Amino acid sequence: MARRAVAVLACALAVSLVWACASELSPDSSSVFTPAHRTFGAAARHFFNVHPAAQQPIQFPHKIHLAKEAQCTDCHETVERGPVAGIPSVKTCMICHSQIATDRPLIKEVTSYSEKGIEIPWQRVYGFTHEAHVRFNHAPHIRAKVDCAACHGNLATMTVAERAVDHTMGFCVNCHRQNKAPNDCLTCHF
Amino acid sequence: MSEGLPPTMTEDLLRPLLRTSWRFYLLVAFLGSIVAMGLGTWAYQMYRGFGMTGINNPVYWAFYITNFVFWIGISHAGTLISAILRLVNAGWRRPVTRCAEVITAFALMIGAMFPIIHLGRPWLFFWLMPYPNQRMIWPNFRSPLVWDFFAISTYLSGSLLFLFLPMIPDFALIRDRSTGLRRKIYGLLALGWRGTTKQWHRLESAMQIMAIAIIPVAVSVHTIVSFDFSMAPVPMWHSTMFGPYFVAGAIFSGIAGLIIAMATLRKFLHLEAYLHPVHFQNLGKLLLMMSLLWGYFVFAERLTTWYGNDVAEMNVFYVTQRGSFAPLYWTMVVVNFVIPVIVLSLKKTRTIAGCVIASCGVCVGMWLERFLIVVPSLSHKFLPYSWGHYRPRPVELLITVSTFAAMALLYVLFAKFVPIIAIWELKAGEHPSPALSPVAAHEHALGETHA
Amino acid sequence: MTACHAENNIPTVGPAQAARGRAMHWLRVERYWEGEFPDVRLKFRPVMCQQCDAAPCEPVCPTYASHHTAEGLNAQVYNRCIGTRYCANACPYNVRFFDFFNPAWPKPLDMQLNPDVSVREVGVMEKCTFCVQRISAAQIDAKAEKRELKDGDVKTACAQACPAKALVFGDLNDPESEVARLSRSPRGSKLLEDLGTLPKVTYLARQGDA
Amino acid sequence: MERRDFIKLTAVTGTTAALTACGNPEHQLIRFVPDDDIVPGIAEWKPSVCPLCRAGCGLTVRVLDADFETTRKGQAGVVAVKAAKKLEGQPAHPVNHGGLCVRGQAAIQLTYHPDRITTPLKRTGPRGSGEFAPIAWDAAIAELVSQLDRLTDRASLACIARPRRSRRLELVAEFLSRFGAPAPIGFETFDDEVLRRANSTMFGRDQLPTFDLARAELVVSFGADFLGTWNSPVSQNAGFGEMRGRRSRGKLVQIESRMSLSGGSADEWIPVNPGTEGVLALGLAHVVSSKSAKPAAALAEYTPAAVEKITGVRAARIERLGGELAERRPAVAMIGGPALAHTNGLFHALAVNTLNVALGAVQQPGGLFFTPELPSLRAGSGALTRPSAALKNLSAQALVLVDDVNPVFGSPRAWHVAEALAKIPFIVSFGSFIDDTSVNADLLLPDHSFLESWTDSLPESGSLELVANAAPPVMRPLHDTRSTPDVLIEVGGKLKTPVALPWKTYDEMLKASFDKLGANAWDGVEKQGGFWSAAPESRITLHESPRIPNPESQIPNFDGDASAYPLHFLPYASQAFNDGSVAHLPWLQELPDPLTSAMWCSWVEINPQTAAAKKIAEGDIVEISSTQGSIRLPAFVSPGIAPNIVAVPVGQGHGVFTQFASGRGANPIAILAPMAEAETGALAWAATRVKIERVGDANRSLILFAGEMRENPHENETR
Repeated sequence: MARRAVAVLACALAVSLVWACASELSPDSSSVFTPAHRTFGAAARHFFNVHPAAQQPIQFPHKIHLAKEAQCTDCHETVERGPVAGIPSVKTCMICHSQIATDRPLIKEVTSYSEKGIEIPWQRVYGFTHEAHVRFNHAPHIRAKVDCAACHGNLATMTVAERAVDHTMGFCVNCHRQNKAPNDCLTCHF
Repeated sequence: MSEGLPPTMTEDLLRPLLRTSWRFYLLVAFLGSIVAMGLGTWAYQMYRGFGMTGINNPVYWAFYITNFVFWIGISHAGTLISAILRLVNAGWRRPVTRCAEVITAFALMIGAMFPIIHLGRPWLFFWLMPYPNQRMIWPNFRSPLVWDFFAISTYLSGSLLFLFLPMIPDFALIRDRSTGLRRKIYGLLALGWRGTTKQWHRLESAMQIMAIAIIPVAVSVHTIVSFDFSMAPVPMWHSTMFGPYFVAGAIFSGIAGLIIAMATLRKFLHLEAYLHPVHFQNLGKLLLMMSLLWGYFVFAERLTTWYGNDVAEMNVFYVTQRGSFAPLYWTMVVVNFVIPVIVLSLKKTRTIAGCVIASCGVCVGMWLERFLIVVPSLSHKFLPYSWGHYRPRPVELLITVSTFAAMALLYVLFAKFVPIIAIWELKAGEHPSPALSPVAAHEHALGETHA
Repeated sequence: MTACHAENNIPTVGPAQAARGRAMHWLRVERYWEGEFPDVRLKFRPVMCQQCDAAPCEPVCPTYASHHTAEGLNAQVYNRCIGTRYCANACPYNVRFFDFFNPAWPKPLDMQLNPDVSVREVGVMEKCTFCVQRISAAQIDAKAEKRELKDGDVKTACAQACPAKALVFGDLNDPESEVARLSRSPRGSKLLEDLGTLPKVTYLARQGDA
Repeated sequence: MERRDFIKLTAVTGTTAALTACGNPEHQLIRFVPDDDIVPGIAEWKPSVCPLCRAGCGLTVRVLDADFETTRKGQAGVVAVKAAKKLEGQPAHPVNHGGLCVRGQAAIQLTYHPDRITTPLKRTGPRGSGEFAPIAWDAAIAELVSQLDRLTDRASLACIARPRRSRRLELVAEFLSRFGAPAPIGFETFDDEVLRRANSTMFGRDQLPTFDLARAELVVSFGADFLGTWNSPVSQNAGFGEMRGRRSRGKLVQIESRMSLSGGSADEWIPVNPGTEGVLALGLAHVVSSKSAKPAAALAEYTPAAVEKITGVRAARIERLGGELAERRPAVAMIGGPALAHTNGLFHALAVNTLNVALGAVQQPGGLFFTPELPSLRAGSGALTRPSAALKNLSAQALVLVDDVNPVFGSPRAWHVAEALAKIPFIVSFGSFIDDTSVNADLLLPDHSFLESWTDSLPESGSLELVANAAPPVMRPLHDTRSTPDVLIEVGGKLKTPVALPWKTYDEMLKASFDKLGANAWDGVEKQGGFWSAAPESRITLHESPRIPNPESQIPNFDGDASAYPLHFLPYASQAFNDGSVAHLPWLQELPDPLTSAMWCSWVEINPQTAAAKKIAEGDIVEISSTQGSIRLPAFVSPGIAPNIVAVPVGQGHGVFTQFASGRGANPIAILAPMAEAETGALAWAATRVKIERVGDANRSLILFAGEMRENPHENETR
């Protein structure tokens, strides 16, 4: 009698398995878990708002550059014109560092990257996932005289950029409220 | 009540709790595997994408919503019926009430799963709940789906309470009869019930209040479920009679479910001595009445539609009446109306078997009814260019099947751990007048002798 | 219609899914025959989201994913959508589409994707947005140039592509705009007007048919 | 595949994966330093030219940064490139005035197609097996050079190309002539050679006409789907739009036996017996002239009664329509498509021209014009070898160059092009895709896409101004491809006895020829993708009005006798694919056909009566047999087609043509009989008779967007 129990159980499972295999693969199911997340894990972490701290290949010293009167916009060139500030290309680094401080070990690394014709694999510190469906445009914020530090923290005190401000929707919404900026969903989500 | 109770009553009713046969394990294993399969299927559907279902444009709701409405409907068996019976103090209710209330609790739990299963992004279902958040975004209180959320959660908590209250004395009884861990657990559940007169009064009044309170809730729940449809400008959905129509349908299917459950229990737990043919006959009469009521509603709906002759509605009307949905439609009419009315109105067919047959028919029929409300309308909306069709896919079928297994499983487990018939109520019923204190005293004494 | 696909990152679902009735076309051209051979006549009717003022899709959405903006647009907020698909049922025009799977663009087709428009993922609803990305871009530019948005600044992808200029897009709130003028035309009619959805799209009948 | 499995695994193991798997897709691959300075997120607009059809619409292309997965020095990585994002019509362009048709919109997928040939290929397996191995460009070119050198008879080199009026084709022609080979074979399924001949005989213009629809009051179209695919659709749509927008709304009368898109938009649709359009035209001319001061004696025989007998159009209707033509001016007539594809096509064309003359529509506002020609740019590409003859004795050739054409798909099986190719020692293809023709090639030298290379074309119609299109590349080549003209120049230089072309590169040639046009011409090329100006309009002189034959003599011949093959067979250019050359673009595959709403498939249109007689319901599988063979297709029952005709859209039915088009539907061209237009020898693709048989139940091979639509649901019910 117990055998029957086992048999029944097996059948039930077999049915489900067979069917699961038989059911055709959808032609368009993509090879990433979602457009935003490569894996279920990534999705889960995003769901619980866990951001792994970025490990930068080179300890880029923001504070030194800023101390030397460099402006954010010198390297993040397009911030005033376009939606993205842009992680600077190694080309940008070489504009100065082909002459300046060429003997320092870190700069040597940079040079070697540019010689190899490979970008420095900077890790993104800020930014939204696809699934957030956020369309953020830097330029209007710069025009509205929003200080870079307001959203990115005071880089003058950091070497590599850290996630000083958590870019949650609440953060954006509050600022928009205070400054009477449009607060409709469509302002950012489309 | 005419029938006397056997002296071995308490033992009979506690037997399933104390003794366990291999059959029990076999049954649980079987049902459990099906439920597991259902859950697995759901996980698969979530992982592969909602496209694994047969849902398409424009038929965006189908099997899952049908099941949702169906199970919520079934849930109207218990609480509502037992509440009414309690209020009118129908003596014959005593053995029936608990197995009825249990149905409510479980059917609701299962039914409430479906709105989540049918979500495109189920992991975000909690956005239906109003919870404070930094974004200051709340659910849209204008949406019937949000009303659903509140209605169902209220009804669920209400009926759980309503189920639990009358179990307390029985828990106490088991506590007093058992030892060890079991004694501890039931002790906890019994909430320190000592059976004092005060406690009996409290219990009775609490149940009176609940019984009165739960009825409007029950009615509102299915009305709101019907609003999911009638609030949308969809041909044959946008109707004022959907509220009562759905409530009637719910009670209808509920009673059917109850009859089936009782018959099964009677058979497998050998409760012939407690669930007498008269119970089935009475419920059978109720079922007959509801069947007639349902028939009346369908007639009214169909006639008004046909008479009104609105272009869009007529397309749906005909596609169910003579078109591709006609077979389902006429099956529904037969099993929901023709068979029950014939079987239940004749005294000699209104037997236990007769009632069960009719009830099975009604369960099928009511499921079809919901399906025929959801799909034909969606597939024949206003612009013929975008008409569609629908065929279920394996995931939907498997999940649907597994919910029936889930219902059975939960019921089996419940019957295993709680006396499915309220022992103290039966005893109370023994007395010519259900006056409280003597019963209480008696009950109390009984409690003590075994303590 | 292809212009719309190109502008709005609308995925192609492939034959298998298309056969299941899951093809996505935010803009479709409905075709109705009139009469029998030889005296047949065709009627074409482009149908996209009508951006109703009393949109049935809006109240039914439990999460405000479908909501009305101050400008009167009928917004679909993808990230807020949990996929009840209630809006699609409520919509009498059947212009809302559901992502049944994650879209896939075999490389390098993905390079064509418009960065100004979200790529929707599985389980959300999508529909014609009146090319809101173009609208907001134009607004930002106008603001940068310290001027008001003027008629003709914004063209939806469909209106821009249509060779016969059969589609006109503009701001109805501006009584001077061409759309406003045309929408007042006696030839104008709304689709399923009697449902009281107050659609913003006006259909002009053929000259003489009006 | 492995990656997908891995992902499945991680997904199943759930949260454990959360700790292990690296989440951020954009850091999976190394980044290369981009070649050009990218300004992320800021769009540029660059001019280009739509390559898809003769119309030659001007484009502006939206260019933005995008990530491209590539390998450098054997290392896989991503690099940011400037990528075309969207094609829009060039607002200033005299042909399309900012509009762009659905095919033009989809053209961008030619560049990003996943199945593009990314590097030169050499055949490894047997012919047609599709087994190729990558090969370096130098080796590939060396191979081609040696093959050319090996040719004993230099005339045995043939080149099949699209008959496009362009400097590019001119360069090819130049190469061939200097090599000593015959002029390129201009192959296109729907070439309107017949109409060109008619125009050159009557008006001395060897080109397609341009219609001033915007100002026309009454337009009569004989089978020309001028809003869908024929001639210059976008410009004609623009004109039509204006004509309809006017307060005095112009009228369109469409005369055809299967309702086309244009027929759908017509005010009056007149079905006519196939191959009798010319007779009807002369009948109308008769009515018109009879209303005029001095009726034309030549037309005396074309009385409405006589015409009714032949065309099947009621005499009263002819009277009425003729009357309208006489009164409502400006009125113009056009002819195209199936009307010309009969054995007596030239007669029809001449007849319609005669009608236009009778209407006084030639070079009048609201009438018929010709786009001013640029002789300086047009030498050579006129002198093409006619395909019909040339392709039939192709097997004589020793080496064939195929320049992005697909004659195996586009010509009747009866021409035996495939067999001919099989016999040819060496075949070189320059196309970007492996299709039914290039799969037979020994060497594949992939061209750039039109967005990656210089491109030019000379619209022969669609504009009242003088137009010459040319545009620089919009973006860098994605793959290891080379511009075909440049390859030819290089090959020419490397030959044992060099073929020295006067230019070093293709763009140099373009510059040279555009500089001839005027000082500012070249700026035009760089700014707006071409040069156009209101040229001094050359007066059209009526060369000779053709001899009017008597109506009875003008009955066309059809292949297959009426008893065995009762139905006329009409393959038509489909809205999505035109002649099938763009069937591999997913957007177009999923485009619902405007009349049937069909996607990803092909079908056969049948009149309800005919269908009922054969017990055929929508979706049923129907076998269509001609004397040349048979194809099987799902039926689409449509009231818009005459009972004695079945129509099948051209475009599907490719054997090999990327993952999207291979083995989908059936190709109607294949079963055409090798009928030719008597005078010009052009393929008479509407002169085949067929029979149909129901061979199977609906099997979901007919995919409709409006799948469940019913025209009048429950018509037998109340209401």
